[in-house]
Amino acid sequence: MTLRILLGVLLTLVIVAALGLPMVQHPQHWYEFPSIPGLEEKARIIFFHVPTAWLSVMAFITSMIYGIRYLRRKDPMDDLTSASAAGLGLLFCVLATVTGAIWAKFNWGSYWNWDPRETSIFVLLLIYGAYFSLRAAVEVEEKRATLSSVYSIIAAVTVPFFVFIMPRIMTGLHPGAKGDPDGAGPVIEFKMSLNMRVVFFSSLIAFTLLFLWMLSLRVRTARLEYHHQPKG
Amino acid sequence: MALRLVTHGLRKAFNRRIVFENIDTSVSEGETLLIAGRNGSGKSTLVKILCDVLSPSQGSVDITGAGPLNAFTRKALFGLVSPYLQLYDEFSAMENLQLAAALRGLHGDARIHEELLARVALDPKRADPVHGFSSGMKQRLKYALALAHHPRILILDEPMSNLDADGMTIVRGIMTEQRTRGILVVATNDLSDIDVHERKVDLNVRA
Amino acid sequence: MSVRETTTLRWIRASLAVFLKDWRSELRTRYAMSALVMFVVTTISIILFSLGGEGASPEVLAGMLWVVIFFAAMSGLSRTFVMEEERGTGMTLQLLTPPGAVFAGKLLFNLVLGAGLTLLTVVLYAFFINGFIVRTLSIFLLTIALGSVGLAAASTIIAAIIARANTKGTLYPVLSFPILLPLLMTVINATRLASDGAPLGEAAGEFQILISYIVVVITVSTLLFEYIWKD
Amino acid sequence: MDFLAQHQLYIVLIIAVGIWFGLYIYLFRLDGRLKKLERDMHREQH
Repeated sequence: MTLRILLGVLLTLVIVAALGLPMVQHPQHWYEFPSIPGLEEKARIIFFHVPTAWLSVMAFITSMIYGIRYLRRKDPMDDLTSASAAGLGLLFCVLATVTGAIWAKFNWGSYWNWDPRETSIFVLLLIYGAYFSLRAAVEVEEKRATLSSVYSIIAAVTVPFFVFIMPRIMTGLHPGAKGDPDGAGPVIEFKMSLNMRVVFFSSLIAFTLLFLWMLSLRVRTARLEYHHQPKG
Repeated sequence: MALRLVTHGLRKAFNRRIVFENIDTSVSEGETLLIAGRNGSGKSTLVKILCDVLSPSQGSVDITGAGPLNAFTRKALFGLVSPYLQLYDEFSAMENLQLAAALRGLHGDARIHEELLARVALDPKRADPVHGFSSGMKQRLKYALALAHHPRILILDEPMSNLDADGMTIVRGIMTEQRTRGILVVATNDLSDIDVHERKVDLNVRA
Repeated sequence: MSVRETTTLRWIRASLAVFLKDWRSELRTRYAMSALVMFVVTTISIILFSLGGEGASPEVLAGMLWVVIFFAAMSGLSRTFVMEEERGTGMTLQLLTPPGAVFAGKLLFNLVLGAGLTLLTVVLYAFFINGFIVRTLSIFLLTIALGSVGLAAASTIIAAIIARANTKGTLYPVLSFPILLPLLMTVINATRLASDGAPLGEAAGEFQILISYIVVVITVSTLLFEYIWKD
Repeated sequence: MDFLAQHQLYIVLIIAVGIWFGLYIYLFRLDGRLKKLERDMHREQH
């Protein structure tokens, strides 16, 4: 209960700080963000866009882990968790894609540029889509659980290959990609002042908590449904 | 130590619909287990679980007295005749027998295969592709396939289906012989199929 | 010692039996082959018509080659499992032989089918599509070889999944595409390097990715196949 | 009005906070209702 209230307060603070704190050329006070030439106010997306993208990956991994657990123990609850995580993953994946695309239109001039990170999120969307098409196609529960667990594991082992493939094939627009004039590095290092970092990591934590809460709600709903269905 | 097939608390459910549960039974060498039950009572499901082509939702099937078992020797214990066991019908009867032996990781012995086909009165058709066979002939070929590796546990699901009087006589002979050298399991709803049984699982009781 | 040896022998014999059964059955029924050949011929002729005598850049043509191969594979490589499921012989196989042998045999069959399909596509493509040039043959041949192995490896396990899902192949491309995308992107890039005449060393990274992809996919498939195969 | 036109960001902020509150209240109530259902279910079983 306390955790839930803490989450409520934390995310409210994050939203207010991320959108409310002023951006100035030369920050003098702790509450002022530095303004990055060429980005200005548009830089604020990082507080929301990155956490959603992070969650779509987290959900994908969660789904795979529960898939493995299902195969080992054959407990239907593991499959419910796996599917619930995938459902949330799809939601956050769509959010990350849409927010990213709108932002890209304003900053890079077009909604979609096939930059490495855009391609990766597209692949993730495809995998989620395939996962749910597979689930929809199988009627027997045990079979559906087994097949979709296996699929999520296979998908999860092939996705990391993109990390090696992307830089060989395309130059990126996202910070930290090959061709960034300020040098390559993880996205988090990207020209963030201390106060931005605090807000950014608080946002990551808050979104992760939100994900866990939503996941537990979904799993509990699914469990109730599962026990409520007549056995016959 | 004599061969023994034991089931512990078998339960099978599809989509949470329970087919059967708490099946505890055992059968030893020289005995016959009868699985009785009307259509849809789960006879075939139980048979599939016994010969390890379907996993139970709960419980286990244990085999004792068969020595150490690996992926192949475990499968080699069982011979199965059943309506849902399909043959490769682009191949001939002999080819099916050879294929089955090779799939078990064995060298097929053509002479034994010919003898078997003679026993089920299929030897004139040994080189014909199976898709031209009548359903009774296919049933006979399934007997040849089930017996080719001298299984210690012979499981017959609806043993007499599609057979004529001659075929039934052959099958009765096979059942008598199996009783002397191993375990016989028969699943049927026609009790006239089988005259001796020491153990019985009645799936009607539950329903 | 001798027990172990015979067990290994039995594995080899059983896997080969699965492969040979599929192979002889294929020769008798032409179940997958005719569809594959027709698919390749049709797709290449459509590309010819749409180019209409005009050339396209080598980059585009390198990509198109793999489009043909991918979709042809999607039309044929699932047959080996779908056929068992359609005819109900899956249970016969389960009764007779361990899952590992089934997977090894089916994988071998798909490797052969995949290699044949890639070879056919490449020959027809090189013959009919004018602008398609390969300057570094070594890169091209390695790419073709590794690409067809990777394609067969990934599509075999997906084929096993869709055969169990009773969807008769409609889901096959949907499930395969995200899994095959890393492979496709790499082989397309490598083919492009071959067209550009890059030295062999330049494609070393691509080959590393392809080889590790093949190793990972085959290992994971082998571990997971048993769960799919047994109900 | 003039203030808002100059500070469009505050409108965005208000909308964002509004959406978050809406979601939060929804999740909170869902949580409560689930708890009640779970209690009922538990009692049924025992």
